[in-house]
Amino acid sequence: MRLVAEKLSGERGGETIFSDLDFVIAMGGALLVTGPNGAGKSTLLRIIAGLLAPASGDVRLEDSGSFPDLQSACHYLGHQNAMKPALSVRENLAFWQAFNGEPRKDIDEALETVGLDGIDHLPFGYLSTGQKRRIAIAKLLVSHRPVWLLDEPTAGLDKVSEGRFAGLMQGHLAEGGIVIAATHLPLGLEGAQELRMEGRG
Amino acid sequence: MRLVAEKLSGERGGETIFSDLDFVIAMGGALLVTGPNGAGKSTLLRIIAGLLAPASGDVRLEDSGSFPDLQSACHYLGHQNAMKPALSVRENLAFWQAFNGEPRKDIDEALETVGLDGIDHLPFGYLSTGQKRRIAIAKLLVSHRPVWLLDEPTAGLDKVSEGRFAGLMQGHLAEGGIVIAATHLPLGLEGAQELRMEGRG
Amino acid sequence: MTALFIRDFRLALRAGGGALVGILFFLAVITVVPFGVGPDLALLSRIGPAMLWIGALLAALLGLDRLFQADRDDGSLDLLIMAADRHMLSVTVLVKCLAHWTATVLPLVIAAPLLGLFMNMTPTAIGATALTLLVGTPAITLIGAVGAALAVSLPRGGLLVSVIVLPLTIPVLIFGVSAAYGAMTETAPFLAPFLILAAITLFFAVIGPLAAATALKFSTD
Amino acid sequence: MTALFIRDFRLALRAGGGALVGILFFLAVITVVPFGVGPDLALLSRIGPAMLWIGALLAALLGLDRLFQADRDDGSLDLLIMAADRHMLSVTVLVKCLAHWTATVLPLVIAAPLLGLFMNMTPTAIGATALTLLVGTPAITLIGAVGAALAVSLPRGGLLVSVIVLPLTIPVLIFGVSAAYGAMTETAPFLAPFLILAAITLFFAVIGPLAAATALKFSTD
Amino acid sequence: MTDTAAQSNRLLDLANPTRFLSLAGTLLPWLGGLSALVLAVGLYMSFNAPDDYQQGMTVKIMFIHVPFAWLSMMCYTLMTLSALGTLVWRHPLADVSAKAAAPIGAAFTALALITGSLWGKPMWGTWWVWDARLTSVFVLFLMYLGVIALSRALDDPAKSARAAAVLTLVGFINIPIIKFSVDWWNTLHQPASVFRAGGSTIDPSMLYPLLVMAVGFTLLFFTLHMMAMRNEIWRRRVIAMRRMAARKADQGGAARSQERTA
Amino acid sequence: MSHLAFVFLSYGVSLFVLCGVVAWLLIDQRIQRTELQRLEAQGIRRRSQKAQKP
Ligand code: HEM
Ligand SMILES: Nc1ncnc2c1ncn2[C@@H]1O[C@H](COP(=O)(O)OP(=O)(O)OP(=O)(O)O)[C@@H](O)[C@H]1O
Ligand SMILES: Nc1ncnc2c1ncn2[C@@H]1O[C@H](COP(=O)(O)OP(=O)(O)OP(=O)(O)O)[C@@H](O)[C@H]1O
Ligand SMILES: [Mg+2]
Ligand SMILES: [Mg+2]
Repeated sequence: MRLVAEKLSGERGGETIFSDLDFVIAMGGALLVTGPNGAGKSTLLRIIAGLLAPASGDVRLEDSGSFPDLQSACHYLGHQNAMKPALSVRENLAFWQAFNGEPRKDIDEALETVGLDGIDHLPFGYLSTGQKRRIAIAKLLVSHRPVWLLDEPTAGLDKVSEGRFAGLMQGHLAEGGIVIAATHLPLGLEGAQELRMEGRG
Repeated sequence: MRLVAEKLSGERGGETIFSDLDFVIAMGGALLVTGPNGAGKSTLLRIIAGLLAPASGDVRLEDSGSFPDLQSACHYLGHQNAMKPALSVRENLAFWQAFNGEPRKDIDEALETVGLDGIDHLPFGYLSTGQKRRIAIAKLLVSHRPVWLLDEPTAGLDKVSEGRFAGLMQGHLAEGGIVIAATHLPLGLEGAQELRMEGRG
Repeated sequence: MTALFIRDFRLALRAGGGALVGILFFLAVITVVPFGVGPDLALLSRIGPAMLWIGALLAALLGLDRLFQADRDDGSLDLLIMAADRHMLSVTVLVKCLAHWTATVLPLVIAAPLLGLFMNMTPTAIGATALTLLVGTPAITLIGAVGAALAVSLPRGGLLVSVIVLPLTIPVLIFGVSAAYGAMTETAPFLAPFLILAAITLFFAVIGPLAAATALKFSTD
Repeated sequence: MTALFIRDFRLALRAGGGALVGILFFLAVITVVPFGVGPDLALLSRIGPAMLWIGALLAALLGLDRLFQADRDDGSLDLLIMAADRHMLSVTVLVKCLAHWTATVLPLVIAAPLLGLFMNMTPTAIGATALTLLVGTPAITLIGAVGAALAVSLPRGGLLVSVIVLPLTIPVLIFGVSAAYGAMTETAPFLAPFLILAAITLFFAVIGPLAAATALKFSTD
Repeated sequence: MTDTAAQSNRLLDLANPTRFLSLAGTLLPWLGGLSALVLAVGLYMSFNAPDDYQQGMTVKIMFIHVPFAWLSMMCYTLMTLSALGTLVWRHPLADVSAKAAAPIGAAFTALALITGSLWGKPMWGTWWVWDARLTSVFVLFLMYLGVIALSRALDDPAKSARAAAVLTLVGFINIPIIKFSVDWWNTLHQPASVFRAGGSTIDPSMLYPLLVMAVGFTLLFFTLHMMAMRNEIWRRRVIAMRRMAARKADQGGAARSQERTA
Repeated sequence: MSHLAFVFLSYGVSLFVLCGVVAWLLIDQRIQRTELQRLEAQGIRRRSQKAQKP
């Protein structure tokens, strides 16, 4: 499995934000996308996720195994957590597990992994910012996807959780997964490629 | 001017989150609230802002000058940016300036200070995460309040903006302001008191 | 305060097209009634004012549930509440109600005469109905604000807000319709119910914002 | 897919106060009507079906505009769209519509007979109205879904959307009401409008989700 | 909130519900017994009351209809007072009282509506008319259901209590409307004949059974209300203890995961 | 229907509804009580209980 981007350009509201990006990520590889605010990191991630059309060029997953295309092989963790405040943590996770299919860890296990076991019955809206983010991370664990697209995954996490999350990503890479993360903070991923976006200035 | 908290306790959904906090912040002083996720940092800030009632104890501003009480002397920067995506950046800022009164910098100046001059005509919803946060910071500059309550103010900011924001806070302190910030990241405030909340465990 | 009015008014116009949904709903109500009662023009003109009022009442409910919810979702509500010392919270509520009314209900009032023609109403009846709508509908928005404030922390307050609001709007409807009939017929008085209607609006202009402000103050968490 | 249905259904119930609220809402709407048109039972029974239909339209519209917006605001919509390979997007839309209909409109259909009694309608009329509501209201939800999807993708085009989409609900309303009348009176036919109503629903059950899915796909930014 | 206020509030919080529980424990059997007794006497008296010359034997419905109607209004008044207690004095029992009263009040209102309809069919020839009194009682019923729905919709008890209290207060406008609707609008319904300026116009042979029944039902209402309040207090304790149990489990979990990271 | 039927019907309905309310209250009471006992058996105490018996 390889993720290949060729001459990828992205635009927003008619303006080209970045152009002619090329990169290849092999199994077990990670790409850190860095750069100043407004450089187009989130835009790139959304293009890879298939949520935005590239202005030109293309991005694809080669040898994708049982997944027909790149989009279906991706977990996308955006700025929003994609959880309903009125439903309990368990209901939220159970929904995404059932909807996304390919179950991996069960919910209790996933909650334990992010260090939040015992709060599964609380409505999601009652959690603190960091706890919410950790539940969203648990969502990555309950169903399997080889490619993780993470947009500032550690925003709001405390130090302990940051470390724990680095471990999680490393585990995913060790299993042959791919991680692409846009971030301003060090993520603790050794040996990751870095793609520095320079912004328009 | 002094901000005094005495035996402050906070509760959430009937559960005590922290109790018997005492602190005093003099003019020009800063307090960093740190601690793991769910420790009650945001809860503390909301109690100081008068948005939640303390379970017991009290917090007040002494010698508050022209401001009748603590709440009216506070700028509160929460997780949300309190901006309307459909309105332009300028419209948003102009509204808050007119509504909050006590105008300080004008809008162009404030935008320049956060490094975002020239995008005032864009709808707020079109900005990137970090740009949004920086506009929310500009909101602190357009009207004057001596006490700034900041909840993870630098989440999503790039390195340059982080440094710029540290400078802003220092300027505010030098003018005799007070800053209370809940954060997981170093903010670059020297000489600030630190209040470490331990969480419930 | 004008700033708040302008902001809310702009938002209502720019995002969502709330005003038009209201008008269209109003239109739907008025179009369907003739199909219901049949082509009896005399009857239509008789129930005309009532239908216009019911349509306006129901249309005013659309979008009302988001009056404070939208502000809560993006954190503005916290800041509006915190400014209570500078702008009394109930005044803030009143201004928001006014903006909402101007953007979504006023168009209905303006469209009402046109629809009155469809219902075969006489010019006097049309004028009187429009006038009562103009005077009476603010009360509906103001009562609705209480419901919206009570349900602000519910992610989907829609139906519940209407449930809370509708029973309280009945007096408005009663006097609005009877004033309109008063202007149409010789037997019934116009001025008395009209003045009561105005009084109700004034009453809720005081009570509504106060109650809504109380509810909002308790809503923060 | 059942997971999505259950989630949306739960949300609608929990976040808006439960199934009781739907019925209460209908009760409140119907209570308002006699205050407008007066307590004349003969008249009430004549406009009964129209009022029940208008109540159902209002209930369906309240909250429908947030059908996708809520998912968009919290980021779920991105993930629903990304799962298109596993669950066809139009099926996802259909399921969401079904959940919305079941939670907010179905209680009304069930409560309609009770309300018919209050409006002094005959048993045939009550049965016919309930039947037309059952068959026709899904069409309203499905049409509304297209509007909701368009509103998500054109945040500033909301105005346009309501102009284009909402008028489509008027034919539904008209055929629904006239079918109900057909059952009540000898002169008007029942079967023809009823079949048209069913056809409209089926038509929109296919077209609606397809159109909405297309709009949603273009909505991401 | 000032320090002392918070403290006294807390003291009330601790003392009052507990005291209420023990009081209710001793009082309830007596109250229940008494209401049963008075109701039995009232029933006996009403069956021995003469038939009305106009209304025949259907007048017997009056002996339950009128107390139900009175109680439906009294219960809402009680809830309004409780709402004031919640909002102004923040008395911890006030919202328990309001929340417990709502379903009982709704039941009495429903009964007033049902018995009224059952009386209306033989007297007026129709189950239901949209006259002022009937409709305002129906609106009262809706208000009850609205309050119930609102207080169930929010899951934080303190928050829902305040929201329901605001709604209850605003809805109180309806009570004078019900009371005076017969005077303000001419309707089918009987004008006030028991409590009115210038003395009762009702014959004593009917009045006494009616009054006894009214007293009996009022006693019954307070019995039910006290039971419901007691249940509500228990329910809140259960919720608090459940949360505490969950927290214990949570702490256990957190400790475990900390061990693992260490 | 004779007048007697209306009288009986209204008394019957009232009896039924009131019995329903009483039954609901009693069942609720049973539920809450057993749950309280279960939790207390688990050794969980409320804050106020601790405060009373330090
Ligand atoms: C659903 C229908 C009805 C409703 C909702 C209703 C409601 C009420 C209410 C709220 C009261 C208390 C009024 C007060 O204390 O001021 C009342 C009293 C009374 N009702 Fe009804 N009623 C209904 C039908 C009837 C019918 C059909 C009759 C008899 C023909 C009747 C006879 C009375 C009488 C005699 C009183 C006592 C009036 C007094 O002494 O103050 N009601 N009803
Ligand atoms: N919906 C949109 N419509 C139009 N332009 C947009 C939209 N979203 C973002 N942009 C613009 O595209 C550019 C890139 O935005 P993007 O969100 O990709 O930046 P980013 O690198 O993720 O920044 P940050 O570090 O702040 O998250 C920005 O200049 C922004 O103003
Ligand atoms: N609305 C609410 N209702 C009930 N409980 C809540 C609510 N909001 C937060 N809590 C709980 O209160 C506790 C403290 O939350 P708070 O948001 O203050 O934490 P925090 O220190 O800001 O954490 P973070 O670093 O994640 O932002 C958490 O355990 C959380 O679950
Ligand atoms: Mg970004
Ligand atoms: Mg926080």
